[in-house]
Amino acid sequence: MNQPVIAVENLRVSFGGTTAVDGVSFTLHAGRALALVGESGSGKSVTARSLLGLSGGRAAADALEICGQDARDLSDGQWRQIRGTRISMILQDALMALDPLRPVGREIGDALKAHGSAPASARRAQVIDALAAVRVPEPERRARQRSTELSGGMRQRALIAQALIGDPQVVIADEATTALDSQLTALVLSQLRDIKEQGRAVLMISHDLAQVAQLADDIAVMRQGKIVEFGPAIEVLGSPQHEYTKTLLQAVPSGVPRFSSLSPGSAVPQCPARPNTTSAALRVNSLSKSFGGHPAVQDVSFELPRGKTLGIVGESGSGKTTTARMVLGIERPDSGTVELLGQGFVPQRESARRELRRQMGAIYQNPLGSFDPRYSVSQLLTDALSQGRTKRSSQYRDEVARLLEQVELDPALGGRNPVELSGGQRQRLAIARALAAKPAVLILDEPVSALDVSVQATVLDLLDRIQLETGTSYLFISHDLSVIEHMSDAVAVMYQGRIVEQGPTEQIFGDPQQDYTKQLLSAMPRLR
Amino acid sequence: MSRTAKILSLAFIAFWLLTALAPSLIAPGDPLAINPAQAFQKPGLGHLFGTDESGRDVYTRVVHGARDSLFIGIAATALGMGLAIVLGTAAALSPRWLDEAILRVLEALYAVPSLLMALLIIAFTGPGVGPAIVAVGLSTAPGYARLVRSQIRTLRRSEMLEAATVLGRGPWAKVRNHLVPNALKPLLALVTLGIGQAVIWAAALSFLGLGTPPPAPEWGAMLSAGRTYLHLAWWMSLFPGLAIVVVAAGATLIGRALGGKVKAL
Amino acid sequence: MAYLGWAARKIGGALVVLWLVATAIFIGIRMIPGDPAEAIMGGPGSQASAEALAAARAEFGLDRPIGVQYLMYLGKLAQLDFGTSYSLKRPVTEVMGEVLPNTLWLALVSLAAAWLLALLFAAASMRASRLGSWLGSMFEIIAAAVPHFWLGSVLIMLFSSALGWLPAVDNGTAAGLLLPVLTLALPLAGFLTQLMRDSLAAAMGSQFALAARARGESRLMVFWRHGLRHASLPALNLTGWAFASLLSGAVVVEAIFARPGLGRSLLSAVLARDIPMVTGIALFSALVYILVMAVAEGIEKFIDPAGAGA
Amino acid sequence: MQKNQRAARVLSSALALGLVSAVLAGCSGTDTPSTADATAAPSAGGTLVYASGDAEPSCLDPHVGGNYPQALVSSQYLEPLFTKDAEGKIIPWLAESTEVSQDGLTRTIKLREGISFTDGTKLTSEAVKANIEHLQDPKTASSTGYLAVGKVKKIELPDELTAKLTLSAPDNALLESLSMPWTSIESPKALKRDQAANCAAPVGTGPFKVESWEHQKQVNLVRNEDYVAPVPEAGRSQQTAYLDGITWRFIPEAATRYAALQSGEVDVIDNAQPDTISSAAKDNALGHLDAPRPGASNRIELNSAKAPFDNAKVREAFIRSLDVNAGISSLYFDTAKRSYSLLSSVEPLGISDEALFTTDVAKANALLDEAGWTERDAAGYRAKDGKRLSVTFPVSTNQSVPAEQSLFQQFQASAKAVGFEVKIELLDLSSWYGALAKHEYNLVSAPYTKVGPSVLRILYHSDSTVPAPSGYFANNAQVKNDQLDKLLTEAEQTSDEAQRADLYAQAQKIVLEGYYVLPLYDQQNHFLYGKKVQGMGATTTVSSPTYYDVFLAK
Repeated sequence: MNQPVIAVENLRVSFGGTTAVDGVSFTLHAGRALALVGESGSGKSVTARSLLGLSGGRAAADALEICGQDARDLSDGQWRQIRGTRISMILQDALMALDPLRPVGREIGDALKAHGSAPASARRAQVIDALAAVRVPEPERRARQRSTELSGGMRQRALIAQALIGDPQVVIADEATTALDSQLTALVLSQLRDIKEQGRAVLMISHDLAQVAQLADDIAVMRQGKIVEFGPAIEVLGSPQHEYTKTLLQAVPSGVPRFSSLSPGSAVPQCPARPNTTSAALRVNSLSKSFGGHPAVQDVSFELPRGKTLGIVGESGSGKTTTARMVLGIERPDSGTVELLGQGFVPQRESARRELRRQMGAIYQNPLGSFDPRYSVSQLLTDALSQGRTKRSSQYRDEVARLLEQVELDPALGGRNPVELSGGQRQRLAIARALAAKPAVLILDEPVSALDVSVQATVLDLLDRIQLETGTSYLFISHDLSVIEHMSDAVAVMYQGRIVEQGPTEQIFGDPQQDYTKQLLSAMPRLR
Repeated sequence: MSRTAKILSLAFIAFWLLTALAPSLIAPGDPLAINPAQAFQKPGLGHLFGTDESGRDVYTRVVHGARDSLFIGIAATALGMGLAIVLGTAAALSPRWLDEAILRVLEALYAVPSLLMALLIIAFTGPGVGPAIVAVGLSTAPGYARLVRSQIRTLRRSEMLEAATVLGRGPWAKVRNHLVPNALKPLLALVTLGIGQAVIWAAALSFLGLGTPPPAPEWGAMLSAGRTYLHLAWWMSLFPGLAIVVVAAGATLIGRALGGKVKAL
Repeated sequence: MAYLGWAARKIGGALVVLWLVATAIFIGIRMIPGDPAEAIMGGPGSQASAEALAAARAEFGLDRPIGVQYLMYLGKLAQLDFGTSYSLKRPVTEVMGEVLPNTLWLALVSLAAAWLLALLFAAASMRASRLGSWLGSMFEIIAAAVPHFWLGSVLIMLFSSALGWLPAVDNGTAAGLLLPVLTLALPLAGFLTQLMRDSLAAAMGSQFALAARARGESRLMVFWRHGLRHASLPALNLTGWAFASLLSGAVVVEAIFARPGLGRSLLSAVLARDIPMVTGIALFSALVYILVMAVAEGIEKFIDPAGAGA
Repeated sequence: MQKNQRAARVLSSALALGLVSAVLAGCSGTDTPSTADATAAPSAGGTLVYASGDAEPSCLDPHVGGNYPQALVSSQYLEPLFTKDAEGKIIPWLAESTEVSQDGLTRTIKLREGISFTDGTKLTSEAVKANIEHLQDPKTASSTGYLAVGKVKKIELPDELTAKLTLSAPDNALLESLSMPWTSIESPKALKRDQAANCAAPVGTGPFKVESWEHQKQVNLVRNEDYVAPVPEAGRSQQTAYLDGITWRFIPEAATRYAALQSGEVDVIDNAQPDTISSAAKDNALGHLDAPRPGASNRIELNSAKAPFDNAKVREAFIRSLDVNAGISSLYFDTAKRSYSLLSSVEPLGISDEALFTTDVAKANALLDEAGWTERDAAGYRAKDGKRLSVTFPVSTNQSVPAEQSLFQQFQASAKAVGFEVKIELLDLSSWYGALAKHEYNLVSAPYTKVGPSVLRILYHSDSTVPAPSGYFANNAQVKNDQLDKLLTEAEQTSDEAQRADLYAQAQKIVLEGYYVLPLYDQQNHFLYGKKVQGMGATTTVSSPTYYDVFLAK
């Protein structure tokens, strides 16, 4: 085999006294893609940044070769020679990774500026070529715009163009697909595949094995700063050796039947006795809403049977969230009605439906914003249990403990402020709060989108268990097809404010009728 | 706010409160007692901070001056904040046209710089403590009011209140449990920042001879008297100046510890 | 087109603000106890002659109903007729024409100096050790807490009297400007540093800064291209406030350093109860404030058209 | 209405030039009091920078209004008809000679020949008429000059150089009045311009002329190349001024002014503060000119028209309760000499009586007991019938220097010891006049500068208790005494010098012994100047320095 473009042996990075990367070794060859997989804090990003000399901590290695050059004792000036030209990086969020105050063309051109004295006109031409190469339409115009003025897809392309303009041999994609909807994920993955096919090496960082499976030739699974499993993708995915790898694989929801556990040790009752009722918990009749003349939601109707889950899936901007907000009675629809348990809920007066509100709870993508920042965990729950009458917990101590137990949170967390909790714990707290009033319906708007796959698995298992125990109906909104597939009894596909197709999950995923649904499904990364 | 910061802040506030309310505990002398024979004494054992042109003890005067200086600062800030809460809340909750109208009024208040506003008011009323308080209060009000307004508007649209609606809370419960306490918290931080600045502006007015009249030991008035003798008796202006700096800087530190940003001034 | 609409809104808003200030002053004059004609002529101490009072009554229509008086007053202002300063015996607009450039120049130079100092401090604190950055933040807090009037006296004492390095009073040279500018700029720089440091730190620790470093840019380049822009936004946002505080400070600084200007004119006009002068200065400073705000907003819009960084 | 509105003043030193004030305007020959090396030969050239602590005048023509800052600057470009010699005797200046008729009602003034204004107009008797009419014209709004020529009823011009003034009553102070800068002679042609133009650049006969006025900053004066000294000096290398010009700056802050002098940015400062005078004395590089103003001394007047000072015992008790000397010596660093007179020490006709003003707290308490102020209230103040012994003391911040305000605060503290509550109110000039006009005062300090003892009539004649239409009255003590009125009127009309002195002495005795007034010190007028400045010392009759003889050492 030819010379590797990256060879790392026994890389160690520490911050202060804590070791973030502890003896990592791997090699990467031209034209190949290596995936570093692990959950947040496993040291994968630090490892990747060490390859650019930007770990931010103290890095040491027995060997650190980049394109044949020993990079262990490079000065900052020497590192700058390497960055952008031999090795470059695509960061997670294009909105954050491109300076919102500068035109993207300038951002892309900066890489050239840093490395040579090409005249401004030549640089501009090169920038436009680079944008065109990643298939940005109207590259001249886009180059003059700022990242905030671009659409999501355009922004991602600009970000990739920025990484490629220096013609590097190695491209690091650091969580480049995380939190993107399926269309954008597909776009980025295909771009990365192009990069690989151009003969460059790709180092992909992700917490999601399903996405990695689309691209990686080799996979390194990281945990607590160490590589626990390393090998060709087929082997790692097909016959994982390490327990942790197995856990990660199990956590991927796509193709896993309903109520099958995604996480080890979680106890979803095996063969549940589910109520087979036809009565609707929630009935939505032709909701419409437009903002400033632009229709956001048009004529949306669906029914959520008691004890069941209806999944709503669609790209960002398809009207999912507006629909959810109208159902919750926060956004007033232009027309249409919502019935909750057979009673009119929208467009009733707020005072009229206040009693009924106890029957409907809501979970958001980022629960922190929905907590009063002054309240501790137990105060939040007490407030919910007492219907807002008190936040002093003495009288409700037992019920608070019961709720915490129900969502598998340590009762010792009761005195903490939600800011101190992890993302998964916060989401459990939000669920506990919503459950306090024993609602019939939960509206879940992207409840797991901000979570690592492994944490997502535990939260999804929790939701399953609660539904089985309490018979609560879920309106489950997500852009993630695999989560929807795993969680829903029935699915509604939204596109441009309309429901283009709805039906039982097996039917939608097995035999889609509409072109849009088919297109959506084709972009879905699958493991199984 | 960390524990140490809390303790230090409380100690700082307690110290100045004690100084303002019971100055005689710290400086038992009479701040107005003159002794021409002892004029212009250098700081030393007999007179910690030296003496002024009439032989009054500068230390005693600085300590006793805390009451006037802090009172003006606090009263002006209270006035500004009170006005700001009324105007800011009204603007935030009003229909657009009224909101616009209130914003213009705030801008008009803002457009006349604070010291100019003070002088303007004094041009109509004549000098004195009252006009100084009104002037400083009025000129700080628009800054606070804008913060109150944006704070309430942000909170009104916040997920927190949405969540409360979804949980079935009534309007009164939302206002009482969430809106008011959360809107007030950053104000508290800002108030501490503001008191420091108000003390400085009030001192500036006294310095120009338009605030507290002598011989009352107000810091700005002491500085004003001291600057005449800067060449001869630096201590006459150093110590009241330091007192202002310490109070203003301390207030800023506490304000920052409470999460206040200078931004909103 | 967007800019035209923006400009039209700005001008409309500015007129409303000026009208409000003018109205407040009108009410203020009427609230002074006693004869408003006497108030206009400078209060009881002016000892204006009966003829002068009669002339003032006629000029301001004081014998007419209050509504008419108000309209006459606004009408005059609309024609930029601020009347004659009774204490200087010269038209207010003429006096303003003389003193305004001085104050504006002083304020603008001080603003620039404060910005420069703040940027330097903020940038230095990026690289400073823990102790260094603690010292830096103490310095900025203390700088912001120092009263202008004290600082000015101390600077004169130190650099003119004791050391003899710098002139105490304006002599037309750059050196003569140094002490007053320092007096105004240091406290403001303290404020601005506090503002800039946070956003500079946020920008320098951001994803786009990392991306820039990953492209091969040096720290300094990242600071220039990204840090600076982001750091200046909140400070730019506060330009109106900063400028207003500079005008306030000018009242004191102009008195201490014997510089002709708006602040000194106002102080003497107030002491002389020179109402036409006071009215003129208030309206002029409001106008200046509005203009400065508009320019700052324009720059902000240029740096950040989408309002992304604010 | 003019009393002398000085914006700020200072204290005086016992140093160097105590005597200089007697030197006459421009008419020197007298040696200039000197800094260490005053022997350098005069050399021409250079611009002197003068820094004034006074408020900038709104008009450079001292006919308009007429206050001390105007006198200071206008003495450089305007000259009066008369001045004083070293003995304090009135001598002609622009006038060549003068005589008065037997009945004292006709005053003939003959002018010197060959003097021209800087606009080329010749000095003729027409100018005297034009100037006096200018002063008397209500549109000019003259206050000081207006009073000075108040008795001139008619002016006839028998020839080109002679003016005959007809008076409404004999006025032996007329020549003194015409020696003051406020009655200086300006070009009649220039006076015909509108007031704004005349205010911006008055045209006179002085050694300098106004070149330009940068408002709020400085007045630029340049040498009058065609200057003709009315009384030529022997031994001068040139008859014009030595200086190319004077930059007349306004620097209100005392500390800044002194710093600028120390660093050499300015050459002369006025309103020098006591502490800086005292430290300048130790600094060989700086010279000091102490020029007390003529007219009234600086004193506190007790309003006898209002309780509690309508009772002479209470007035005496107040005065006896104060330790004035200790305060003056510490606050003024011995630059101001205690006065026990109604008149300035430069007025030869002033009398002093130290015994009336010695501190005697026991006597003060006894007097108050006698006057019935026997109760003491909770705050320790005396009271009568439940009313506190409280007096109001409005102080004009424009007219009182910091040291004086401190002195008043000390009075406040020592008066408290015998049971007086003194309420000091610091007011801007306008409010201060307002308070006086409304009789809202028990104590007041109102300096008055005028040449000669006739100032006594202005200050203590009962006519002066009657307010002018503007509300102003000069008799702040509200002295109403028929005998005194008679003495003052007679003193002004007699042509016998000895009788005049005797009448004024009797009048002063009545005021002093009535405890209407607490004299403090002369009206302080101190100047500090840098080492380069040579030949300082000559002043006008109102003690404002002139710079005809001054030159800058190379």
